[in-house]
Amino acid sequence: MIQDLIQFMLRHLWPLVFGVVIVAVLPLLAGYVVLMERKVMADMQARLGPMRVGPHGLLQPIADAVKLLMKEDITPDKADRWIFWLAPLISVTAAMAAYAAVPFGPVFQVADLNVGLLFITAVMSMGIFGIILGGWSSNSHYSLLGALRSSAQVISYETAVGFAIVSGLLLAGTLSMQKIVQAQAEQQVWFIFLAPVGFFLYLVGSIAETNRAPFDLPEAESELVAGYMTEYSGFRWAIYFLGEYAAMIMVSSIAVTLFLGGWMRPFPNVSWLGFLDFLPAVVTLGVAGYCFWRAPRQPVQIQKVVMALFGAGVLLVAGVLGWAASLPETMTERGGILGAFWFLLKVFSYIYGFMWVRFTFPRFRFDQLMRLGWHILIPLSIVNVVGIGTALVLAKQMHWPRWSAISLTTAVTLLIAAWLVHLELERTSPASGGAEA
Amino acid sequence: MSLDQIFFYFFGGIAILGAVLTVTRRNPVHSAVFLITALLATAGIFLLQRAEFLFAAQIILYVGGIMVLFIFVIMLVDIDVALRRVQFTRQRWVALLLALVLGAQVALALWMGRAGFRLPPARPASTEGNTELIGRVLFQSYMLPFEIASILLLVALVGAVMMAKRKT
Amino acid sequence: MIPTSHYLFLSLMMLTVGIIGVLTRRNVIIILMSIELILNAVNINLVAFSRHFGTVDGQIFALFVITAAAAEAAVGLGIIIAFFRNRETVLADEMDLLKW
Amino acid sequence: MPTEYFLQHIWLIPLFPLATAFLMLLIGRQLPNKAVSVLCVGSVGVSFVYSAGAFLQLIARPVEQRVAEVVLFDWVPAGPFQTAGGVVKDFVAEWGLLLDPLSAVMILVVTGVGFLIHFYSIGYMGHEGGYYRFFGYMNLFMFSMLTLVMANNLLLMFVGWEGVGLCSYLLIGFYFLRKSAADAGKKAFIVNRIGDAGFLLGIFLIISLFGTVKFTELSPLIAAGGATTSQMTAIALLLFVGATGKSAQIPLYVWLPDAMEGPTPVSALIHAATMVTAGVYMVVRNNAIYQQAPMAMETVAIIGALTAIFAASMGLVQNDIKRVLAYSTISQLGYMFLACGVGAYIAGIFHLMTHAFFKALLFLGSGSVIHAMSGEQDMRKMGALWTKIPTTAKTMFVGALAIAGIPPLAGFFSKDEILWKTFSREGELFFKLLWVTGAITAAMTAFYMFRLVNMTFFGKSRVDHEVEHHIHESPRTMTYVLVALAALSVIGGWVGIPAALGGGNQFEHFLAPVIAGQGGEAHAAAGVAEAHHDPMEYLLMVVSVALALGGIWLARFLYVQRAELPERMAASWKGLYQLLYRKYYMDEIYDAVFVNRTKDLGTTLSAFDATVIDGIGVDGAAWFTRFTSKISIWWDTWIVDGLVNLTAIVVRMMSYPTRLVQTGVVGNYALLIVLGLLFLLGYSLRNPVQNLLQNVLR
Repeated sequence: MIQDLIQFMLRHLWPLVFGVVIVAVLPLLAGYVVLMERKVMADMQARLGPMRVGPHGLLQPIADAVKLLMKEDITPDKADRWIFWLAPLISVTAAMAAYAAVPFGPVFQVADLNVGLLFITAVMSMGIFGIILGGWSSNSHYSLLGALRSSAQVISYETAVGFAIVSGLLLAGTLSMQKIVQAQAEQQVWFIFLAPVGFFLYLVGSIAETNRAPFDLPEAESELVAGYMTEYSGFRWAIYFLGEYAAMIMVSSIAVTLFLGGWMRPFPNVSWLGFLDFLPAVVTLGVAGYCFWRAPRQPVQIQKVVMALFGAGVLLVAGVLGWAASLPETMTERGGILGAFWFLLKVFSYIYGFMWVRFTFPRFRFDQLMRLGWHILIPLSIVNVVGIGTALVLAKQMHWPRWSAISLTTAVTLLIAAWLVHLELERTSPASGGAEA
Repeated sequence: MSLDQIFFYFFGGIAILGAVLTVTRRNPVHSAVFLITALLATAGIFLLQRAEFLFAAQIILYVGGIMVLFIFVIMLVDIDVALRRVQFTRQRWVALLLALVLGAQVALALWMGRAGFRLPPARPASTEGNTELIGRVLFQSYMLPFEIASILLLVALVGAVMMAKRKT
Repeated sequence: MIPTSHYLFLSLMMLTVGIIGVLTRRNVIIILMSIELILNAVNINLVAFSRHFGTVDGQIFALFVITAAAAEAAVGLGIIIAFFRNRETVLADEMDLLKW
Repeated sequence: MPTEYFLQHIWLIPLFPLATAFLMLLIGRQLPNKAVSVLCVGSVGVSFVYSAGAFLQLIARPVEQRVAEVVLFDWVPAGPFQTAGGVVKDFVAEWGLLLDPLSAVMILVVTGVGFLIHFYSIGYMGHEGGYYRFFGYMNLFMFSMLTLVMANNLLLMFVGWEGVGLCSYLLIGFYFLRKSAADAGKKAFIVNRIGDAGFLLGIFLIISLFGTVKFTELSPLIAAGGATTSQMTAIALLLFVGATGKSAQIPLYVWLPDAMEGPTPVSALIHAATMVTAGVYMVVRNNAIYQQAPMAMETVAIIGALTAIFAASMGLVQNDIKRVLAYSTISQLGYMFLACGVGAYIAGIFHLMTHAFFKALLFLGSGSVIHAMSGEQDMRKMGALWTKIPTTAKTMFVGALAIAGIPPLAGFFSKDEILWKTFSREGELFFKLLWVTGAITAAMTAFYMFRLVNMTFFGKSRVDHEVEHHIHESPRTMTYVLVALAALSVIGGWVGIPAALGGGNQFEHFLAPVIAGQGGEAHAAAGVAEAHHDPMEYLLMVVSVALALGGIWLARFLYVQRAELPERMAASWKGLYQLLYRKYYMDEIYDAVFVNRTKDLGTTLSAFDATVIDGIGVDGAAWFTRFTSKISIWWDTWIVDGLVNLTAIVVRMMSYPTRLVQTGVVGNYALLIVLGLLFLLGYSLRNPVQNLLQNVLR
């Protein structure tokens, strides 16, 4: 028996390693996403943001983590202890388990499931339980309301998101993440250009699904203190937080894989653009140089050191990337390392988009949010799926040129979208009866 | 004892345990959680039988859909009242007895027919993935049932809305 | 490889538990959950046989069963909500309007 | 345009007026008067054009095939039945239109004169209310009249017949606010009904005898002697009853004078030119039948002659201008029937045509006079209008000459034709007597017509003062029509100049094929007539002209030179005057004999209703119902309900123990289900279990 276990381990060594890496790195990543968010916010609000902890606040996330770990862990009286304990675990587990199927690169993937995308959506959909149970178990009205709101919102938008994903799947013709990426490579186009409406729907839907502004009703400070997390504190709260940001990275990696060409570099099979493979090395090199340039200008001695160390680390990364780029095409490490870089680049730009939206748009009212979901996004997503399918039929059976078919159906879809919006305005304009609850 | 068996007994045990707890818990939320556990374990068993698509479907539909609905309803109806009441019906002992006898009968039938299905006959692993296979069969041989099922869902949707709607 | 009979016994156990739940619990919601258990046992059976015969028909039937379960849960819970709104109870043996 | 376009499209001719009639009666109220007049007059004009075209194309054909028939659809497919003769016939009445010389002449007269009169009405009715209504009725009448004359079978003809009756009723009662008008309308309608009953009976008899109502099929059957003379006589007399009703002959003429209550164009169109001649047309159309029934023909002749002279005698003393014309119409119709009676059908139709011209002229003239006199109709309040309304006066003078039979005007030829035919009918004294009557009537006609003319236009004015001021000539639309009609009544007769006067009587030749038994030898007869002229004929002409001149002279002497004489004469011969003035007390007699008796019958019947039917029948039935219902109530309460209640009680007692099972708790039901499942499984597993137990025991 033990032998079997060992055999199994050996047979699946790399996936296990990847899994461990992901579980280990993800919190760090999330923390730095938080830092990035604060920085971006500061930039958009003409501030500097965290500067104290570490040079340019580079160590802020770690400090926060430590602080949270040391906070007191309160469990409200009258709370359903067991579920109160269970809920955050569910949410973070759901978020993390989904990473099993995400291809960070040609080889850097825990398992290339046959039903990869389905698996991801399935596991993601379990995050709701974390929210509902957490809200319910803490036995507080704020929490319960937040939980109900949030779950209602997530369920409503899951439909639209699902259909948007389907529109991408129709183009890829497979559920396996790797094959999706390869499909985009073979068709020599990112699916965002073939299904722009689908991508837009996915963007909005994913923002809503991760409960982020302008759809952050469940955590609307002004209305219910912190939504379902009101009663949570300390490490559990941190876990919730981690779960949220993990989910955020998750949805963006789905978007990247499905619409933005996954881990492939732009124009993967245009040979004369081969120099793009060296771009990662060059960029990181630049970053490292910046770090070294800034290092002496830090106010405190320790910060100088840290900055230099950071620069060194980046330099190391640059070295790895350059080495990978210099490898011959055939070797898997090359694609793996470079792919990871491109993948993370795309993911972070997508998240940057999230932040941009968050700091730009005001918050919705709950009925507005629901109406947007049910009256516009869901019908539009269905129409979009039908349109893509029609285009594919036209292209495959009728042998139309694919571009004309796609653009035709997209135009029709946009027309219908305009019509839906018009209807919605009609219905909610105070002239005609006003908005119904 | 091979790995398959380990997984089988693991998942099966969790499933049965979850089922029993589901039935016995006093608090509906707890039973819901255990039911979710049982369902997930079942999904694992599906995966064990190379039914990946069904595995995903089980999680999405059952866990992500139906159970959320259940928990919603549990939160909507005020359970504190029900909690303080007797949880089991008057007929519980006889019902338990009958159910066990029924189970024993079926078990007897299975035990006598156990020779029929030992190991499944070895088959060549189908070249195409489980999903493609299901899709092909579903949309070719089972087109009509599929449509009927969709209509059933629609009807259920409308009916549920109509019933849960406040009569204003 | 696991013999198919194991799966059958597993589903039998789950079925029995479900039946017990349906028969002995008073809370309608839990009764519905038990029904879900029963349907789940059915699914296990179907998948086991589909593997046994090497065709996917069983899995497709399992899909249909899940569909039916979804419909049943939706309608049943709708009824429960409506009933609770009128009678302030979710206990099955207090729902005896059809008596006589 | 295809050859014989008009002959193929004769069915359009009645359709134009019908269309406009519907338009008027549906949305006419909304239309402006100008549109109404354009539409209605236009439609009649169009159908006149079509008729003219059809007529020309008919003439263009050779003599023996001058028949055009258009069958639109099978109207009454009654299916096979057995005639009185025992023959099985498949009876079908088509909606078919027949155009032969006779109907060609008729539609020409109807549409032509009708068009003129419509045109006249624009001016005459211009200031009346219900303009659209008037024209709607008029067009409806045109449709019915055309259907009547163009029908290819008796049944369809009867439809037209009733249609014109309806329209005449509506139009007589046009001023329905005036009680006299309404009464006159009712009177006309009822009297016509009597006649129509006869007509209908005749049609039934024909159907039951010959099994068909198509003229083209009928005449050969009759010629073949399909029925005995007595049957023929019966048919002929019955049809003639209808004719007397429609054409105001004794004894059914009483409605026509009252019909003058209607607007003057109506009197001109319906009660002078077209409708009242429908009887004559019908008789001529069925001449085959009449030729088989000599007795009936004699009756027709006698009735015609009597009507002619009586009406003329009544006309002598009337003072209402329109009534004079009405009586003259009646007597002229009498002439026509006289002609038919002596077998001179063509002469009858000839006189019909000319009479249509000049009588329409006279009526319209009188209408113009009334218009000028602002509604005054009494001739004693007129006089010396010759200079004031010259056109009207001149045209009416021409008309009077024409009707009086002064050559070479239209009336002379037609009337002279009739008289000559009557005289020359080889037979005994009878026909000579008829001739004498006709001649006297001619003299009377001349007298009363010129009495009218003189009292109206000559002598010294007796007009009231306030009327005096605004006497004025009628508008153009009216006078033009008068002139046109005057011209017609001058030249209208020339189509039928008898051979004796060197004119080869084309009219007769044209119509000859219609008359049964003289299709071919009409030419021969004409040729003979040309061969030797009976000197008697000239003599008769001279006599009739002399009589007419005498009448004219007498009228001038009495009403212009010695204007006081008439009163004195009236005073001296009071009885006779009263007799004539009161129209031989005919209305009173009718009232006494028929009307009041009918009323008495009505009262009796109502009394019978009240006492017997209501009293015994209805109330008795009600009482019986109440009685029986009491019994059944008792039965219901005690027996029926008792049984039901008994059953209910029994069921309740029975069901008490069983309902204990129905706890209404879902769990129990589920438990029972499981129990049943358990038993089923146990049953199916019984053998293995037994084996198992045996193994265990062993």
